[in-house]
Amino acid sequence: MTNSINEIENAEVILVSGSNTTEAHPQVARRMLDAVDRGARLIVIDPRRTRLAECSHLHLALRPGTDIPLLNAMMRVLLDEGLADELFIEMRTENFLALRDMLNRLDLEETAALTGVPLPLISQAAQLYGRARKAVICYCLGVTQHVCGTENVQTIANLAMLAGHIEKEDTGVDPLRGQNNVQGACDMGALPNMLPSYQAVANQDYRDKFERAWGASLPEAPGKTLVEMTHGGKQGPIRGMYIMGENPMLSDPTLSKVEETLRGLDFLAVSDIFLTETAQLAQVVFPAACFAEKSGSFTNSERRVQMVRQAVAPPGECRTDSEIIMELSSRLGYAMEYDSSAEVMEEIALLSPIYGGMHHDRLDQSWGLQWPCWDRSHPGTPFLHKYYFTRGRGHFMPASHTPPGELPDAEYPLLLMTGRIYHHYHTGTMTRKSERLNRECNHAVLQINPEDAKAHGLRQGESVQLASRRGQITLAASITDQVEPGMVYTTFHFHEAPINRLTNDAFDTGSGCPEYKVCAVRVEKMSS
Amino acid sequence: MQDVLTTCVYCGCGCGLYLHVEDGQVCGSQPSRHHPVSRDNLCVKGWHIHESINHPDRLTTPLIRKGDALVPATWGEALDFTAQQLGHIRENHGGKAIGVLASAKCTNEENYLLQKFARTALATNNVDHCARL
Amino acid sequence: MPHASSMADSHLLKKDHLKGFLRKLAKEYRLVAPVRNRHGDVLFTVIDDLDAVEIELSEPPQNSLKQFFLPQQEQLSTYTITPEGYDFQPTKATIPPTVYFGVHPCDLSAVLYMDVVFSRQQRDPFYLRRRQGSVLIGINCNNPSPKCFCNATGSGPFIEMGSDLQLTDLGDRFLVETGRTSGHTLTERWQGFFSPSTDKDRAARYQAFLEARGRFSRQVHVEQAIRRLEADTVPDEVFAKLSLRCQDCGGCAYLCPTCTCFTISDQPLDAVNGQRLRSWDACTFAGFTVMAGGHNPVQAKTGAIRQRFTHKLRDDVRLTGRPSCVGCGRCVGICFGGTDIVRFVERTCQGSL
Amino acid sequence: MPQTITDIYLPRQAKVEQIEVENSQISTFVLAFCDHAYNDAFRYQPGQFMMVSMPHCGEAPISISSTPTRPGAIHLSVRRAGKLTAAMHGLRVGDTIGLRGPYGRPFPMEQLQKKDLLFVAGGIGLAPLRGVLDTCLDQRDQFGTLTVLYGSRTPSDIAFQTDLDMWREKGVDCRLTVDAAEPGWDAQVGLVTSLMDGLHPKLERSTALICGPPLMFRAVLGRLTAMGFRDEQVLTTMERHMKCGVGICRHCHMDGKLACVDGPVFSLAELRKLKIMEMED
Repeated sequence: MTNSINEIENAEVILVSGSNTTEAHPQVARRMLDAVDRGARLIVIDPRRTRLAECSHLHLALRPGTDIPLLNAMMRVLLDEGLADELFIEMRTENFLALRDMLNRLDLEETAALTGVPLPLISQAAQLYGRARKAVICYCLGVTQHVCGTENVQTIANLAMLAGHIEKEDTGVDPLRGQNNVQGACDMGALPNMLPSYQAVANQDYRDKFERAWGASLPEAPGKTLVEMTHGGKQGPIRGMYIMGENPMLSDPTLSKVEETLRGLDFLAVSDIFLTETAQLAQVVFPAACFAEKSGSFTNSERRVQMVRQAVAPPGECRTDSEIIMELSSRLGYAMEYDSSAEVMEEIALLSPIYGGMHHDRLDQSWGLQWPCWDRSHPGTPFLHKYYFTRGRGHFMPASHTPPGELPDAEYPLLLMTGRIYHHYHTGTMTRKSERLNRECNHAVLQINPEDAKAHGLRQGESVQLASRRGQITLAASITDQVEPGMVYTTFHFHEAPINRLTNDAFDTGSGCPEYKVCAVRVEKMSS
Repeated sequence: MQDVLTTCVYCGCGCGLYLHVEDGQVCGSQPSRHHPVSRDNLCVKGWHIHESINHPDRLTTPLIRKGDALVPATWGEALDFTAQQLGHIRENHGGKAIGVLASAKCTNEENYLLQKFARTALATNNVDHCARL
Repeated sequence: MPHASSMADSHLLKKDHLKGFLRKLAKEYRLVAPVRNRHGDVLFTVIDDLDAVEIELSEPPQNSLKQFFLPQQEQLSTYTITPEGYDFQPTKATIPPTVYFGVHPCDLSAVLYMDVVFSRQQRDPFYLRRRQGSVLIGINCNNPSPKCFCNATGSGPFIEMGSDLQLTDLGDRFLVETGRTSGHTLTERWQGFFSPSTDKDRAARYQAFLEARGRFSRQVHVEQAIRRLEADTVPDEVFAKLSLRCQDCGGCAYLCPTCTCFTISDQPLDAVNGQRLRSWDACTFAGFTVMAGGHNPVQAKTGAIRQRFTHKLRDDVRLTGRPSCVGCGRCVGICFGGTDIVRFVERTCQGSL
Repeated sequence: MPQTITDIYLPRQAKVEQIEVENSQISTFVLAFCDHAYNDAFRYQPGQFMMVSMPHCGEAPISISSTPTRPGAIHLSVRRAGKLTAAMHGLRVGDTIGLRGPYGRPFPMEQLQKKDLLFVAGGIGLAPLRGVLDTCLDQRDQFGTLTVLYGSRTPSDIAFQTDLDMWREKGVDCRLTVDAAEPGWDAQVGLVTSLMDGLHPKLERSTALICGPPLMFRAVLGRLTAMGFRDEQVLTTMERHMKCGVGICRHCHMDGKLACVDGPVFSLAELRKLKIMEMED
């Protein structure tokens, strides 16, 4: 996020795209609704009529995968209405002409038709956004989990820069991060092409710096992404894996391929707190301490690095992942000796400029610090891009419509979208163990429009079979007009109904992000 | 009886919450009033975060596969075996044949150590996590 | 409301001697008081070392005494499954006698309400065991917070009953009124700490009360909402609009000092052992009323929201003569969608004042 | 000093003495407390319920389907609905379960004396009425005529067949209907209300006792009212989710009333005052 979560409540216009915020980021939704109560306008771009959409002023129910045309149409309206922020474009951006030319060539009617959203609604949204003094765009995986995810994100940036809605307090572009420390894991260089703090592996200078600090020579070539590793197949290039606290056997697309790959490995070790679907395939399973049993830090969606404090001792023989890694590393000939997580953080501060001023004593005495925090005296950065973009001038990257990797056809006539629900988190490894959360929600449901349900003769709650070209699962029908005819929606939390057996492993070449938001399926009534 | 402030693990919001500890067990949670994100409330997952910490299904010993079953082992056995297997692959196929998945649920420090471990001890840049899922 | 004290007896305690008095109490009781921790939050905390903590009486603590009398999760029994039977053993947990110091009038009122709930139909052994060993030392509220509205629920800012000792801050000293017998016992046992109060002190207390009453920043028309609920003239639309915004967090019920709904569930420890737990529940959860097999007699969120406000402002008035909302303001501003009781009262009274 | 307070939440062990399979979904469990003295002294009234514990499943309220006039055993007739009831269906004679109770307001048996009683039930709804009926039969001279109208889905779903046969033998007017006939079924087909066509109760001395699923419940109420029954003459027993059973936990809330202590038996007159699902149009 370029802003802090609390800034959202001061915005005049909030544009939410591809985010089921009330369920996936309740605290962010709280700020949005507070803002609405103070008079802000809320625009929701989502194919589904989510709870937030019901609370919004404008709901643009676009066809899945048509984000780019929709945003392009909005930008064209901004141009036509003279709402482009010319001063900002002049002073702070580059490549505007390419964008303008592309927009001017657009046939607005045609573009709107492509998205399924009436043009007047698009125009109204564009004008609300364009005329606001303070406007934020929040987006989430509904934008990125497409084959054109990177272009979707760039187009959002185009829109924000065109309107000049960036670089100010209460104004900006805010990607909401799905998991509690996905931001931190990226910051720490748990990426195949980046060393900590986004210092490219391919860059000799950065490698030199880390080689000196770590006293080891580092591989030059960027590594493989998660999907490349987990979808290599039985004879894939990966022979052994070490998996810490992740469950690709439920979270990754086309699970049959993941299972084939993991079973085909020479060796798999997994460290986790429960025996996950992935751990069940391992040769060695390490019992890890959970968050309440160790100390360290997490980085939230607004880049706030905050302390995780140990409350209790780990059960049984559990050890922290740090201890396990250090033991393994020493056995493999590279000794690691840290007495505490604070000592690890000191090394992070040494090597990662954006974490330069982050030390446990500072984090412990505050509500955390938002990066970049360059040194011990730096107060942290509540909003990014003040006075300059990280890369210099903001670069407009015009993009045009890229259809999803797989669309409904005669054989698989429905479009499946996947996402999260409120009561469960990710693969349910923890939340499914909670008595209360299970009481509130203990099985996967398939949201289906009453029209489609009628066509298939389905009753509320009835078990249905859902099939794609890659697999099939059984789950309960939830008949609701939250989804449009022709679309169905479900979640990936439930091992009893692993939806990622069905999802497509087409992915965005820019980010490696799988296209979870669109694939073709069919629904079959169970013969009872 | 003690309340320990920590950070919630259930989404990217990062609420500050207190874990209520009694007799060495976490048996409740509550939001921090002044924390800038939680601001005196949690979502239903945060309010019930204690229920999964004490769950009887927690793994408590290392396991090693013997045939079809995973059987309890000592730490020494599990660590030695893992180091030997990964070392073997590193020697015979090079680091590029090893993949490492870090975790969006683990701490910064753990992720830092894991990618350092991958890049030094295992000599591979094949390190990623489910950032996009 | 309070004028001359109806409490039997009153004394003075110099602020300088408060710590000394508490140190004496802590020798015989577990001591719980609102403490501002190093993060800046104020929580009722079990105090092990009086010298290591900062007792905070001006900001209402974020948790209430509910956590101590009805814990978020407590063991009711353990069970074992053997070939011979399926046997329950009573829980072994013991509760030390405890002094709760610095309890605000809203929270004292809440304890009085809980006393009714847990002994009216049946005597609840777990609540009463905790309650019987407790000594309550209250503090009247000189500075209601901006969220407070206890003046509208008849539970503050000053209170005349419910505590064993009731303190009023008079600047450099507390006026200490003794309520129940145990209060007298305390002031007599450690009479060295106390000096006689004068009419001047009691006048100062009255003055403090008048000033506190003038400090409420909002007028919440609870009485009016109660009348409308009783007359069944609250439009369905009010409940419908509020329920659209409820995000199912349960926070309002969990933070509420008088929301005592609970659930009971079994937690297996292994194949043949387990424990039966009682834990907080919220009537706004769909699962609160859902029956085995999936049927839910409260079919829409609207019904659950109606139940919440109707229970607090109508049913409990019928039962105890006053609402079980004590105006502590804990649920105000914490709702993910703005569905708190103050909004309910405001919407209910719209156009009728 | 703190006084000792009875642990009202602690279940007592009871043994399964006999299991009567009523149909594929319903069985009647005959239970006795393991503590013989307690079992001998145990008393309850028709319409009350017990909180049943099953290993690792928690507790659920189950209405007592036997009559207190035959002490020594408690009958619980249970339909397979959730986790706990499914576990009960796995019980064998000699197994132990946990019981506490009896709880709830029973049927007002004294008010029913000298009355003609009309029992209307669907499916498992006959269970709580079974106890009332057997009480009436054991004190036959104190009650007027007894009529049972019982609806089932199909003929093979008809539960309590042994009881129905026995009641008929003792002169109870038992009339059955099914939603869908099967070969060999030559009796009534249709909703339980269709059995009411031929009835001509003496209104001034009649009381109706009904129990069944919400849809049936509403249809029967409408019919009874049309026949001239006053709301005070209609009694029913309500089903709700419950946790404590003793009026504290509030899971069974019914617009200000609690099913566990204010019910589960209510008169229609009482229910009419409540905003509850069963009373909605």
